[in-house]
Order: sequence, then C-alpha cells, then structure tokens
Amino acid sequence: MADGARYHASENGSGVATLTKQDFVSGQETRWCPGCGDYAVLAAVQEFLPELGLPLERIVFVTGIGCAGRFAYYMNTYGLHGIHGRAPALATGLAVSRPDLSVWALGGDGDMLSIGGNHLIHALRRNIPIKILVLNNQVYGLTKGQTSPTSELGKVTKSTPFGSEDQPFNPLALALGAGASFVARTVDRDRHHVIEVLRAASEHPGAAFVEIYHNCPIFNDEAYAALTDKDTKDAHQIRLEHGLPIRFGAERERGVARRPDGSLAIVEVADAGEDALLVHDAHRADPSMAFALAHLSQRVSEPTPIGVFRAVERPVHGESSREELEAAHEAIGPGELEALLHGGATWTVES
Amino acid sequence: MADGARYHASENGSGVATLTKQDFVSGQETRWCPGCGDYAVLAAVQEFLPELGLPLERIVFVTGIGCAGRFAYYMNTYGLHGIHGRAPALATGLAVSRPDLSVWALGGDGDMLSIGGNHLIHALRRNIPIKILVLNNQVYGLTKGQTSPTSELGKVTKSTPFGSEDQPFNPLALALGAGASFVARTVDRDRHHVIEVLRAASEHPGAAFVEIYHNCPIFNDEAYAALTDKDTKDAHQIRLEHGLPIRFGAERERGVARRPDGSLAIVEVADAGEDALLVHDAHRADPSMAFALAHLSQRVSEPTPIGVFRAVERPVHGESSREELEAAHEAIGPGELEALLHGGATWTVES
Amino acid sequence: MSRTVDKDRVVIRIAGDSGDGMQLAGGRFTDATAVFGNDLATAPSYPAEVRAPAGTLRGVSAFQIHFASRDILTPGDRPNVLVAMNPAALKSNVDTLESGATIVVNDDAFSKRNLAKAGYDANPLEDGSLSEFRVYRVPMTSMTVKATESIEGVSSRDGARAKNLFALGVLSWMYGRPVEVTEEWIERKFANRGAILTANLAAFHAGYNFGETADLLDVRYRVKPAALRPGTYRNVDGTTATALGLIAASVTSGLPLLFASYPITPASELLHELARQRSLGVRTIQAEDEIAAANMALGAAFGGQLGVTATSGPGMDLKAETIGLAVALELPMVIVDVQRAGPSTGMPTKPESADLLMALYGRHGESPLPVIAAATPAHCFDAALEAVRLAVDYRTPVILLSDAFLANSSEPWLIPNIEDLPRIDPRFAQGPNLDGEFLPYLRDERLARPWAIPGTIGLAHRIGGLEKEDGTGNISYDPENHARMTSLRAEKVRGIARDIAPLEVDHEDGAELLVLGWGSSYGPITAGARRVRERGGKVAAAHLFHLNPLPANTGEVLRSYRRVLVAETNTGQLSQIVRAEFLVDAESFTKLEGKPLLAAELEREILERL
Amino acid sequence: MSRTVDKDRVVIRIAGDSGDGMQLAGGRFTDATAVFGNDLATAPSYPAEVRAPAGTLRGVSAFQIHFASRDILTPGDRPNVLVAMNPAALKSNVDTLESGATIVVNDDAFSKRNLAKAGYDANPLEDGSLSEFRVYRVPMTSMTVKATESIEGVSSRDGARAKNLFALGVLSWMYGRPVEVTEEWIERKFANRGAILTANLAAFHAGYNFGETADLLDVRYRVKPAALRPGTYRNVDGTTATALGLIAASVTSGLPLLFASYPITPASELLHELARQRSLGVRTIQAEDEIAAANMALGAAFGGQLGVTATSGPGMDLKAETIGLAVALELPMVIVDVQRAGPSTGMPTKPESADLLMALYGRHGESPLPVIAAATPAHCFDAALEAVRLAVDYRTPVILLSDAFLANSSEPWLIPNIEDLPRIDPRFAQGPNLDGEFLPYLRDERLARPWAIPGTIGLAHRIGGLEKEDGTGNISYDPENHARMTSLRAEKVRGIARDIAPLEVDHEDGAELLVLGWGSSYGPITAGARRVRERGGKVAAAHLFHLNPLPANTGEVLRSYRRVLVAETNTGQLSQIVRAEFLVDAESFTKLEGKPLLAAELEREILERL
Ligand SMILES: Cc1ncc(C[n+]2csc(CCOP(=O)(O)OP(=O)(O)O)c2C)c(N)n1
Ligand SMILES: Cc1ncc(C[n+]2csc(CCOP(=O)(O)OP(=O)(O)O)c2C)c(N)n1
Ligand code: SF4
Ligand code: SF4
Ligand SMILES: [Mg+2]
Ligand SMILES: [Mg+2]
Repeated sequence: MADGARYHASENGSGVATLTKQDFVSGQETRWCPGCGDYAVLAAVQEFLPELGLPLERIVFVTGIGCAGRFAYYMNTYGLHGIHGRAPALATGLAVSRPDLSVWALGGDGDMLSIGGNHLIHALRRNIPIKILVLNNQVYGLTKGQTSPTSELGKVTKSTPFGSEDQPFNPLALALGAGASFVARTVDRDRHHVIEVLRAASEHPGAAFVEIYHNCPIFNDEAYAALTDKDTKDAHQIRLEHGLPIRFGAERERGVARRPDGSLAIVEVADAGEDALLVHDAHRADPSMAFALAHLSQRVSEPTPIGVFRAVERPVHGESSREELEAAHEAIGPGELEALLHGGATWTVES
Repeated sequence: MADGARYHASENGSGVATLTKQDFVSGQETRWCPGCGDYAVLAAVQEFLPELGLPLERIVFVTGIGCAGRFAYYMNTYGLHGIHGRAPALATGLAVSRPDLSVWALGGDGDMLSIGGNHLIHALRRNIPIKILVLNNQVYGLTKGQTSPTSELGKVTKSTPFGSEDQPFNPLALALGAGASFVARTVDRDRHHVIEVLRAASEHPGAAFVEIYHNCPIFNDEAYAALTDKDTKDAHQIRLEHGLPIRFGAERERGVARRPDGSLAIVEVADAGEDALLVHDAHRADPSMAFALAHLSQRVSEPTPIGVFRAVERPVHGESSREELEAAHEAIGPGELEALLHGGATWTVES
Repeated sequence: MSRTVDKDRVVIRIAGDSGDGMQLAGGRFTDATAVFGNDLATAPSYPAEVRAPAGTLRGVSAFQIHFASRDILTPGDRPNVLVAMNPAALKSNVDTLESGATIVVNDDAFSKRNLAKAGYDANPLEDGSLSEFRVYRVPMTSMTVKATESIEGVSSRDGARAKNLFALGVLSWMYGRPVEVTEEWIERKFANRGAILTANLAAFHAGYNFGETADLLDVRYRVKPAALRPGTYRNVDGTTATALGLIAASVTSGLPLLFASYPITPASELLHELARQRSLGVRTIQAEDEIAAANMALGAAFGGQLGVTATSGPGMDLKAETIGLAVALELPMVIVDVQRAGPSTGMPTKPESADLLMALYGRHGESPLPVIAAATPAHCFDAALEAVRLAVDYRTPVILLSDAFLANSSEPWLIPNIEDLPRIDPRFAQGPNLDGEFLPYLRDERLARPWAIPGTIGLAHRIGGLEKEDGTGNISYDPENHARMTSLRAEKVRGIARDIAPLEVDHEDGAELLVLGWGSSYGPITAGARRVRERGGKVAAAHLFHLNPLPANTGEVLRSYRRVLVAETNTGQLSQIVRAEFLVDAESFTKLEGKPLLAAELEREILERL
Repeated sequence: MSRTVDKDRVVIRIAGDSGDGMQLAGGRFTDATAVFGNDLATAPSYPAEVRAPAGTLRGVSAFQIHFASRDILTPGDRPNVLVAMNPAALKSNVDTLESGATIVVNDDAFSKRNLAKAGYDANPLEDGSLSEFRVYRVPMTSMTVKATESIEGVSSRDGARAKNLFALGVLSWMYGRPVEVTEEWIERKFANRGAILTANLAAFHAGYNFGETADLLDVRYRVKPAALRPGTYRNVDGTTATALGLIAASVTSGLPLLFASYPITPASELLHELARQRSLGVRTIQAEDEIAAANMALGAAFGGQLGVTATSGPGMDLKAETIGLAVALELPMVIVDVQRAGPSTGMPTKPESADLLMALYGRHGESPLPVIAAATPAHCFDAALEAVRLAVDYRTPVILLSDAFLANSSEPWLIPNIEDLPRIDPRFAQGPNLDGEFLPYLRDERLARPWAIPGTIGLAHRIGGLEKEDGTGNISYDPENHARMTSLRAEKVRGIARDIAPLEVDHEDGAELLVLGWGSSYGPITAGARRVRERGGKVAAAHLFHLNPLPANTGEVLRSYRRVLVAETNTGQLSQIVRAEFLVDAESFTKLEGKPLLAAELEREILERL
C-alpha cells in the first residue's frame, strides 16, 4: 500500500532553520573552466537556497547536457542529470507527481532552446510548477564552440566559419510567446541580482522562466561585458522593478518611455520628464508590455533590461487534480481494486 | 558532373500561363470526413496557386501526419508526406538546397505545435524560405479526438475526460516570440480571405507563418462558428489591413484603439473617434504591436483579428551563401577535387 | 418451424457502414455470449479513415466473434455467419467466409445506389454469385421503422437508426442468447432518454421476434456453455486489461501511477482508458511528444512513482534515447509498445509484431533491458503486472510489447483474487547502506541498486547518463569501471532468468516438431496445433512471454526437438534470436499482411512439416 | 657522442598539460615522419573537460605516434618513448609504457606544487620508482626561455610557451626527422607574427641542437623509410577522410552535398570540417537537433541532392524514425554514426563500437537498410564513397559506422586518382516509365525505384511513409501488397550482396582459426594476427566492411574454419549476427573499456586458441 507519509518524511529533516550555503555544496569537484560564469551562478543558487526554508532533501535539480548541465552534480540536493534537451520534460514528470518538492530545471542555451525548445515552450504553456533556469552563454560550451540559437547573426564559430546565417532567439520573447506566466533575466556577475530573481521565481506558483546571461571565457568571452563591466554596467543595466518607473544610468538619468506610436524608447529623463516614464507592471495580464520590453535591446551591447519582466498567476498544471489524486491514492486499497477489476459486465462460472 | 541546368528544366514546362485550379487537383480521392474544413482550404490553395506563375513541377507540398497532413496527396504538385511534426525540417532541407522551388510546409495544430513545435520555431527564427500553413482545428483529428496544444483550458476530450489542465498556445504569439518575419491568420470558410493571405505569404521572401482556423465537424464542431456564421461573422472578424485603421462590425462601427496604458482595446468608433483608431502597420520592425494584436482576443468567441499581422523583411537563411554555392557547384570538377584531395602536406613514394 | 442444430463453435461477423453501430451490436452480443457461458474471442475492424463516405467499401466497420462450448484461442479465421447491413459490407467480407456460410443481409439497403457505391454491377443477391452460401434477406430497416413508428418522439429516421439492435435481436434468437443481458444494458445506457430507450428495446425485440415467428429463418443453433474454470469472469480487450494491470500494480505496490503518453493509433486507447481513472489515483499527461512522455514517466520514477509510457512503433523510435537513459539511471519504468504495421507510418490501424529486435537493440551502446510480450487480450493484465514487477525489483526500464490485434480484441478474463496478485515492493532506500554512507549504485543480491527518492533524509544524491563509478554512482571514465558496469548491467538483466517461469511446452509424445511463438501468435499457434492433433498429427508448442531474458530452459527445450518452427508476423525476428543464442536451425513461418496469424495457416504449416 | 641504433618501429607518446601544445607537437612530428617516408599511425587523447585545471591528471593531453620501416596498422599498444612535460603527464602515462622504455621529462616542471597536483608524494624522478625505464631529465622550460630571451618582443612567458617546439626538436633529433618540414610549417603558420615566428623557430632549433650537442642523450634511433606503395600520400584522420569521401562523391555524382548535423562529440568535427568547404559547393546546416538534421538531409534528398547527416550514439536514437521514413520513401541518404562509449551519455570522448545492432534493427517495423563500417582512418574515404554509391544506386538510406578512434586517429593515405573513383550516377528520372505514365515505385533491375526530383516536368508525384502500392506508390492497405512491398524492400537490400566485394580472407595454409572483425578492429586484428604468424602460429583473418548485407561468400568462409573468433568492442554484436545467419559457433573476444582493441590483446587471444 501507498506510504503517503513518505512525502512528508523529511518535514523535520535536515534542520531546515539552520541550513547555510555550505549545506548545498556537494562533495563533487566542480569541473568548469577557470573563470566560467557557471561558478558564479552556482554560488548564487547555493547562497539563495536556504531561503526556501525547505530541507535540502525536498529540492531537486534536473539538468540537461552541456557545461551548465553539470550543475546537478555540484548541488547537495537530489539531482538528475538527464539527456540533452529533456530537462523540462523530466522535471514535469517529477513536479506534477511530487508537488511536495521544489523542482528546478536547468540547462544551457543549446540544451533549452535548441534541442529542448519544444519541451521548454510546452512546460511554460502548461504552467508546470518548476523553475527553469537557462544559462545563456550564446555558444555551445561542452561540445567546444559551435553556434547556439542565441548566437548573433554573423557569428563565426566552428560550425559557422563564414558566420551564422540565423537570427538568434530572443529567449524572453519566446517564453512570452509560449504564454509563460513568469519571465525574468539576470546576469551571472551580479550575485545580488541573481538571488533577487531566484527569489521571485521561487515565489511564483507556476512555471518560472529565468534567463541567466553567463560568460564563457573559452568560446565566447565577454559576450556580456557591457552589462557587467564596472565602467559600462550602469549605462547598460536597465533594472526592472515592479511598480517603479523604469530608470537607469549612473545617475538614473535615462529611462524607458512610450513613443506616440506605442513602441518603447529609451529617453533622457531630463528631456522627457519623469512622468513620461513607463512604470513597470510585472503583473499585467496582457504580456504585450513585457514583450515590448524584451525587445528593447537587440544586442547586449545596448542598454538591456534585467529583472522580472512578467509574473502573473494562472492555473498551475496539476493543481486542480492534485487533491483528488492524493486522496484517491490514500484511499485506494484492495477493496477498490477489487471493485475496479469487477467493473463492467461480469459472470460467474460455478465449480 | 552536376547538371546545373536541371534546376531550370521546367522553366517553360507545363504551360505556366494557362494553369488553372484544376491543374492542381491530383487524381487521388480526398478522404476527409464530409464537411471537414480541410476541403475548403484545399480548394482555396488550388485556386490560388496558378497566381504563383510557376510551373506546377516547381511547387512542393511537404506535410506532417494528421488529417491535414493528407493534403500532400491531393495536390498535383510534388509532394512529400513526412512523419509527424517534421514537415518544417524536411521543408528546410529542401528549400535551402533548392531555392528554385516554391516550398510549402503544412500540418495540423498537433503536428506543427505539439510534436513539431521546435522545428516550427527554428524555421521561423532562421527565416527559411518556406510557407508554413498550420491548419488549426484545436483538436487531434486523425487520432480521433484528443486535446491539442490549441484546445482551450477545460476542454473535455478523450485524453482529458476531466477537462484539459493546460492553457493553449496562442500560435501567432508563439510565432512572433520565435522571431517570425511573417505572421498571418485566416479562416477556412472565407475563401477570398484565405487566398489573400496565401498571396501575401507567397510574396514574402522568408518564412511565412499562416494559421488557418478550420472546422472539424467530427471532434470539435463549430469551434470557429462565431467567426464564420453569417449572423456573427461581421461582429467577430477584425480584418487587419496594412495602412488602414482597424475597424470592424457590420457597419464598421467598432475599432481597435490604444488605451492610455499602452494596451489595446476594442472601442466604439462613435465614442472614441476615428482618429483614435490604431492604423495597422504590418511592416513595423518591432513585433510588439503585432503581438498585442495577437492577444486582443483570448477566445474565438470574441472579436478576433484575421489577416497579416506582420510582414517584415530580414535576411533569409541561405541567401547569403546561395550564389557562392551555386557557382562553386557549377565550377567544381576533377581538377578542383584533385586539388582538394592533395590539400595539406603530401609526399610521394617513388616506384 | 425452425430446427435446432448443435454446434461446438461459431464465428459470426457483423458488418455495416461505420455509422451503423456494428461495434455496439457486436459488443452486446459478446456480453450476452459471455454471460451465457461460452468461451469467446472477438476482434473489431474499423475503417482507416475517421469518416469514410457512407456506403463505400472504405467505410465498412465490422465485428467478429468466435464463441464455443470449449475454450478457444482466436477470434476465428473464417466466419460461418455474416450479417451484412449494406452491399459494401457484403462485398468486403464475403471472401473471408467459409464455404456454405450463412449470410443475413439487410435487404432494404440493397438499393441501386448502394450497390453502385459498393462497386457492384449487379445485385449479388439476385445474380447467383452467392450460390455457395445460405442467404437470408431480411428487410431490417423497414421492419425496425415499423416496430418503432408508434413510439412518440421517435421519427422514422431515429427508428431506422436502431436497425443494429434489430440485427442483434435476430442474432440473439438464432444463437439463443439471453435477452435480459441486452435489455438491461439498453435500459442502463439510455436511462434518461425515454423515447430512444423504448425505440431501442422495441427494435431489439422486433429482431428477436422476427426470428421466433418468421418462417424465413429455419435454423437455430445451440452452442452449449463451455466448461470454463470456475470463477468470476468479465470480457476484456487488451487495452482494458493492460490498464487494469497497471492500476493493480500501482495499488499493490503503493506506487502512484503516472502515465504519460502522446496519442498514436493503436496505443491512444490506453491513454483514454487510464485518463478516466483519476478516482483511482491515476495521473495521466498527454505530453507534447513521445520523447517528453518518456521523460515525464522517468522523471516521475525518479520521484518514486510508477512511471509508465505507451506508444506504437514510430513513437518507440523517439523514446529510444530516453529508454537508454533509464537503463543507465537504473530506475524502474514501463514502456508499452502497441505494435502496428510498419515501416515508418506504415498501416497505422493494422497489427504486426515487428518491433521485437528494436525493443532489444533499438538504442545506441550496450543497453540491455527486460522485454515482455503479452500473448492474449486478457494476458495483457498479467503481462503489465509482470512488467512492473521486474521494473521495480530490478530497477530497470521494461518494454512491454502488445500489438494492434491484442489491444482491440477481447476475450473472457477470469478475474483474479487480489491476494493472488504478485507482491511488488518498492523497497525504497531508507538510510545509508555502507558505513554510514549512501551509495546509490551499491547493488543487492539481484544486482539492483537502491531506489532513494527525493524527500528521504540523508540520501540526497545525483545521478545521470554519464558512466558511473561502481557503487558511488559518481562520474567515471575509468576503463575497468566501464567494463565492470557494462557487465553488471547485462548480468542484472540476464539474472532475471532465475526469477521467471521456465518455458512451458505443450508437448505430445512423439512430437518432433516444436512450434515456438511470442506475443499475439499465441492464439493461432495453440489453435493450429490443436487442430493438427485433432487430425492425428503430433506437434509440440511453446510460447515465450519473456523475450529478454529468455527463460533459463529455452535452449534445452529447443534442442530437444528435431525441428523448430517459429511463427511470427515479421520477417523472422524471434527466429534470429534463438538461432544466434542456441544455434538451432529454427525455421520461420512469417506473414506480413497487417493481419494476425490464422489458426488455419498454422495448421497448414505444421502439417507440411510433419 | 651518441650512437645510432636501427629500429623497425617505434611508438612515441608526447604528453603534457592541455595548455602545453602537445597535439601541435605530435602533428608536426607526424608530418615530418610522413615526409620522411615511414608508415605511421597516430592517436590523440584529450581531457574529457573543456579546460581542466592546469597540472592535474584530468588536464593531461597526449599524442601517440607509431611509425615504422614497414606498413603498420595501429597507433601502437605500449609506447617505447614517453615525453612528459609535467608530473601529471608522467603519472597518467607511465603505466602504459613498455618495460625498458625511454622517458624524457621536462625537468623544470617537476616542482613540489606540480608533483602535488599530480598526486605524487615524492618526486618519481628521484625515488627510484622509474628504475625500469631509461629516464632523461631535460630542463625544457628554462632552455626554451634561454633560447628565446634575446628575441625582441618575446617575454619569458612567451618563450616558455614554445617549449613544445623544444621537445619536438629533441624528438626530431632523436629520430632523425627532416627539420625542413617543421621549419616550413612554422614559417607558414606564424608568417605574420614576426617575433613569435622567430621564437618558435629558435625553440625548435634549441631542442634539436640540445640533442646534437648535449651529452645527456646518448642514443639516436634510425627508422628507415617504409617501402610503401608508390604514389602521393597525405596523412589523414578519419574525420578528414570521411569529409573528403563525401565531397568526392558529391563531385563525381554531380549531386550537391547538403550536410545537416547537430553537434555531438566526436561527430562534430565532421561538421566543422565540411562547414569550411563552401567553395567546393558544400552546404552545411547546424540543425536544432538530430531529428531536424536527419529530416533536412532527407528533404534535400527529395530535392535531388546528396543529403548526409552525421552524429554519435544518442543522436542516432533520435534519427531512427526519420531513417525509417527514408526506408519507406526509398530515397538516397547517408547517416554517419561516429560511435562512442555508451549506453546513454556514457563516456562521450571514448571509442566503442556498440551501435551495430542498433544500425541494423534500431527502427520499428521491418526497415532494412545497408550498413557499412570504416576500418581505418584512411578507409573512411572509401567507406564514405561506398555509402553514397549504395545510397544512390539503390535509393536507400545507408548507415556508415565510424567511431571515436577512427575519427581522431590518422595514418598515411595514398591519394587515389580521380579517374579511379567509383562512378556514381544519380540516374534522375526524366520522363514517364510505363505507357506514358510515371510510376514512382516501378523498380529497375536492382529493385531501385526512380528518383524524380521537383522541377522535372511531368513527373510530379507524392510519396510518404504510409504503405505504398507497388508501382504507383499510392497509399495502400491491401494485405498482399504490404507483404510484397515488405519483401521487395528486403530483397533490394539483400541484392546488394551481388554488388559488393566478397569477403577476402588473409589466409595461411594450415590455419584452423579465423579471426573476424568489423570497423576499427581491423588494425589490431591484422597486427595481432601478424604477430602470431611471426611467432609461427597459423591464423586467418577477415574483415567485414559491409555489415548489411554481408558479402555473399561470408557463410562459406566462416564454415571453412574450425573455429571463428569475432573481436569487437561491444558485448558480441557481430558474433550474434553471424551465429544467427550461418549457425557457426563463433566465439567472442570483447572489450568494453572505452578504448580500442590492442594488437597484443589479439595476439594473446589468438595464441590461446591455437
Ligand atoms: C542527443 C544529443 N545531442 C548532442 C549532444 C552533444 N551536446 C552536449 S552538450 C551540447 C550543447 C551544449 O551547449 P549549451 O546547451 O549551450 O550548454 P553549455 O555547454 O554552453 O553550457 C551538445 C550539442 C548530446 N549530448 N546529446
Ligand atoms: C511519432 C508519431 N506520434 C504520433 C502519431 C499519431 N498521430 C498522427 S496524426 C496526430 C495528430 C493529429 O492532430 P493534428 O496535427 O492537429 O492534425 P489533424 O488530424 O487535427 O488535422 C497524431 C498524434 C504519429 N503518426 N507519429
Ligand atoms: S567551455 Fe565555457 S561554459 Fe563550458 S565550462 Fe568552459 S567556460 Fe564554462
Ligand atoms: S476528423 Fe475532423 S479534421 Fe479530420 S478529416 Fe474528419 S472532420 Fe476533418
Ligand atoms: Mg551554451
Ligand atoms: Mg488538429
């Protein structure tokens, strides 16, 4: 018979209250290249997780294949390192059947957007209760430097020696187009921001899509330098904060406003006036504004919004059936099974 | 050696000038259910094709599996009935290697958006020169009535007897999110409109995404009734026309305008004034307005925009290398091959 | 007055347009037959298209039932009786009839137009072309209309629609089926639809009474109840039996069932069947594709659930990589392959059992796993339970092979006692397993590894598809470790041979020929062999339920016969396996027509070899 | 003064940190060796990670070359010479050396820190643990720095970086390699980088002169040029050879090459290689996944192009359904599988040949296709051409099996004359083929169907994965037609046996044991058998280049030996095939260590069986 209790076995488990970053570090030696942005993301995730207030046994990292995919091994949680591109599907099976767990699906830009693109958009559409982290370095790291679906047009890589012929995905736009209920972006070198975004994602009841720009010093070094270098950072990071007018720059001297034709533009606050600035509303039901913000910059060399673009509540897959299923599973026993087997027209042959 | 000429073999082929609808009807008996919307779409396509001005031998229909997928058999063109979901990938291989052809990829909502979703979004991102027709009946027809990725939340089907738990895709939004350069929607019962949209798609130099609402009288009857019924049609069809203010209704008494917060709303023209109406601009580089229009209606029972949402030019996959490749292929012969084989360091062993 | 003839067994086929309700009539006849106590087997056949034009050959839907006063094994090769509701139904079935068969036609439907639609130049009822048959012309439509015309709220169109129940009435009379079973069903089914209920009852009675009173039908047949094993029975098709087996496994193991699948004929029915069982704790997901479905099932397995996915051939191709991952992860998982005729899209509605080698080898690298095949519709129940048992006990994906024939055919099923079901114990890891540490790849005596599920304190661990160090499960590129792990994985699966029933032989003294089968060839082989024996031939038969590993005694059995004949609906896949494994010069009887084997074909093949 | 010793063959391994430029030094040594006229074979080995920490065992990169004054077949089992640029390189390679081997170390790198990183407690150069070897301690770093310090614009760090060229210089001196070859290469490579060019040349010369002048190195070896077949040679690895073969096939057939692929180790290199060949008319696409890649290649094939896709194990799983479609469509297409160690993600960089059964059976339904396996790096050229020839002539997908070993290893390749390449004629359909009609499935004498490509007037037709009517290609559910088409598809592939070379045996009078191989086991089996013969043993060897169909005489050959030993890096897949096909009791020698077979292992296995 089902041991319903095991779902809650760890409730008073590993001393939740006192968990620290170190508790989330697994014994395995990290094997990324020196200087890889994945280290920073890993550290931020480990630093953030104690906040969840969950015993580490209730957290699962499901990853795909790629440098980023190695993540699973470095977390002292349950971890499932799947095959290339399928992490969202593995995570879906796990999350809908084990709603007591905190399930994180993580992969690279190739893993999640190239081979895994379909699972990603369907998980978002379905609003599966998983947190999806896409570690975007705009290149294939593990396979040593081919173009990825986020590599820019004209990019020269091993597989595109004459330059890529393809326009890259705008991952946030794709997620919004798929109907994502939560969409955010952050960048590896800004640990506090990463943690803020992780927090928001973890608080979101459905599928949360988080793009994390991260640097691959080996195959695509400094792709996000404008966003992270001390000198250029302020001028490039447009931090979205719900309820606040969108301003940025060292002196917060620039901002985002709507043009008369409805499109968004970057303006000088001094010229446009504070009132002209767009007030960021992540909770708007219509995703169109978030979509427009996602298109504000075409290249990371331009001022680029980061933060939570969208966070709206809508039915979470599995929620509506959850209680019925759990109750059913608790209740079912030999009697119910007997009744099931004897369903339909039966007849008896006497001995 | 390559017979470069064969690409053009049919230039003066089947009497292009005089092709008629009937020339595009294959001998095979159509095997859709009586009343299926696919018949209307087929007829419209066959009626439209002579306009292309191409000999029928230069046209190829590549289809997936599903009722819609049978399309390939009914067209007196070259036809490739692939496997489930892969038509965009098959068509990609064909179109990039044979730019002299007019390649159409066609499939149902399940074929193109469920199993084939990834190929679809990548073909759109890459701007492959193919015309993609998604015949959306919001259900799985061929497999006899399961939910599809466009079935509405709560939909009861054979696979969802308690109602679907998933929000459907907004196919246009997904296509826009993927970076599609051409996005349109039409509806089976309006032959003229279908043809108009096909014409626009065929004139578009890159990937054209066309959603065609069509009725499945067997498993999802009258899903689009509001859009097609005589009585309700005018009140529900919002026809988008580039350069014109967006108006609809029997008396064109309603229209689409922008709210102060930037979102779109349906207004009474009398109240809002003509000048307040949104002038449709399909050529706008930023896809955000098209995206907002795609979200104007959440259900087909609401007024729903049809027509060309977006049509912008951007680099077509394969164009930049096309000439070089063709020239190379024309030029290459034993001498070039010899040079290639002898590339790198060689040495000779004397006899 | 009609005379009554005793018969051992009868094969009836009811055919009509797909709108004529033939499956319903067949199903009702089956229920009555089952309750009456005959052994039986049924097989439906549907048009390939969703809605083919009415009256055409393509639009014919048929239902065949074989019932007998003794146990039977197949839905029958050649019907003795055909009920044809229109000319197309007659035309597309007449060739399959045994010579001298009885044909009952709905005379009203033999209009010029319908004859033309069916491609008849002349009316076959009148041109003598049916002279080898005994033909009864019954104006079923008009008689049904007449029987229902006085019922208020029932138009003559409504009435005509009930003609399938009229036909059912006729057949019920001819074979002395208990009428109450059908009456009760009609009453239940149309409980809230007054006039329709009355009309259907009236049509049924009219048909029955027509037999009783009309002089036309001059024979009745009596097929005595069969002496079946005592117990409670129900009629099940392979789809239902599989669903019940999976649910039973879920209940007895305590593992909640997560069934993820992508629709595909003929596997979709299993999804439909299970989707309705929410109240039994079954969760189903219609995934975006087969790859996702397999991964969802595997993800659930990681979480400690019974993860199951089902598909047919093309979908199996897509699941291969994920199944390989499950082999590496050593997690329990069941993959049901309802085989259909290939290659590629092939003939989606037609049965064929040609996925065996794919089940065994259809993944890159060395990735062995257990493969089980269901033999009959009812056996799908046991096969599903066995698949789960092996998956859970050995922490391995298991492929369960069924096929389009088994999925749709039905037969009586002796409902087992719950206590007799195999015990399946998940044996979740509860704590450290070596010196206070937890080693996720430390194996037990079956070579199975611990199943430690998220939520279990102290057992957090990380596993994946990269080669793993023996014991710890850490990533390892060590050459000897890889050799060891490869052989441990193989050894684990091979070891299952100790844990399954030996190959049983239905032997006959003096038999030198053994007929070996797997999957749905069970019925025709057993029936074929029986017929040979009835004719005095000596033959042995054996059936493989486990295809990997093979039962431990398989080689011994095969080598003890002078000749071995393997019968299968593929080009000789099992034959190839036993030849390679045991170096026996197995012969093949193969058939690739998108149809099940027939007992008569087996009879012929065996006789040729005696 | 050093003495000069003659040697028949030498195996050298150069190992260092992955940042140390070992592959470059190895490549240069190989070029000089090739130009010198030795026969040779090489094998690189890389760290599994993109960038492992410097100085660690995981970070070691190595290059092995075997060269000889006669023809050789493998990169060698146990090196006679190891150049170790740091302690980790020494530690991770010392176990593979033959006893008495020469070790040249970069003495400067044996610092405390580096020793610790490599996991040495004590300095192995000093603790006597290397006593069975002849060890030379050369302070390579400091000598390189010294040699380059006077060059303007070259820091001592830059100088130190050139130490691989110093090592190359030492080796060039030891084995009398022609210096001009390396000098020219350096000059070409660093043509526009003045100071770096000078530094590299200086480092190389310093190493060479160190050998010449230092007393330390007391022996020089002379390996005379081999008497190779006359002609022009170049050194190729399997990846390059495959790429050249595909391009040659494209040129000779006139079919533009469309290569669609998704990156995966070790197949990605083929994509990289072909992507550079745009000027030769090669179009490459990096697809979104392996399924798309296969479909793109197939779509191109429909359009009359040479559609090729390549991948490794996991990607093969994903392509299965599309390959099945190609079988049904009967369109030419080549699928290259660069096998690697599985199951699942396995050990991506390690060789293993365990995808044979998957290539044969890894699709649902009956979907036979030709399977070819390359035997050596250079043979990849012929194998690729042969794959295209069969694909085009028989209108069928062909699977070409290579592996991680072949892809990366290199050997001299006798460049063929263009005129000697096989003719491949697409034979596009040009018009109606039966009474003014075009039947897309009307077959020729090879049972191949016409290839009618879009653009051809009057031949517009429609084909798909549903079962097709013989001749017309229209959808057909007819049972007999399905049986016929199934057997036609099988017959077509079986018939290829008439069109391929028979199995050749390297026989020796009196031999009772035949060693049979396929794929990259060619080298070790042939070398192993040669060694056995040198020791007086009698053994025959044969190698299968075609795995489906097998050459027509295979059964005859196998049956003519008392014992057959099949050697392969899997659990016995070819063995299983020949057992089933020919009922010979083939024995297996298998190895699953993610490493190629070694000649010595074969020698041992053969000797045990004589
Ligand atoms: C089915 C399959 N195809 C291809 C691969 C090879 N592969 C491994 S990781 C990877 C992509 C890596 O890029 P990304 O996802 O961006 O991750 P990163 O390494 O950049 O973090 C590929 C193609 C694979 N393991 N499995
Ligand atoms: C790999 C694979 N999976 C599943 C199927 C079964 N299948 C055929 S068509 C179809 C979906 C049909 O729905 P849709 O694409 O919406 O087309 P429609 O029939 O509604 O026109 C499915 C699931 C298949 N043929 N191949
Ligand atoms: S290759 Fe790039 S992404 Fe991968 S570990 Fe190295 S730095 Fe990080
Ligand atoms: S099932 Fe629906 S979509 Fe399919 S042919 Fe019938 S009506 Fe058309
Ligand atoms: Mg990446
Ligand atoms: Mg549909």
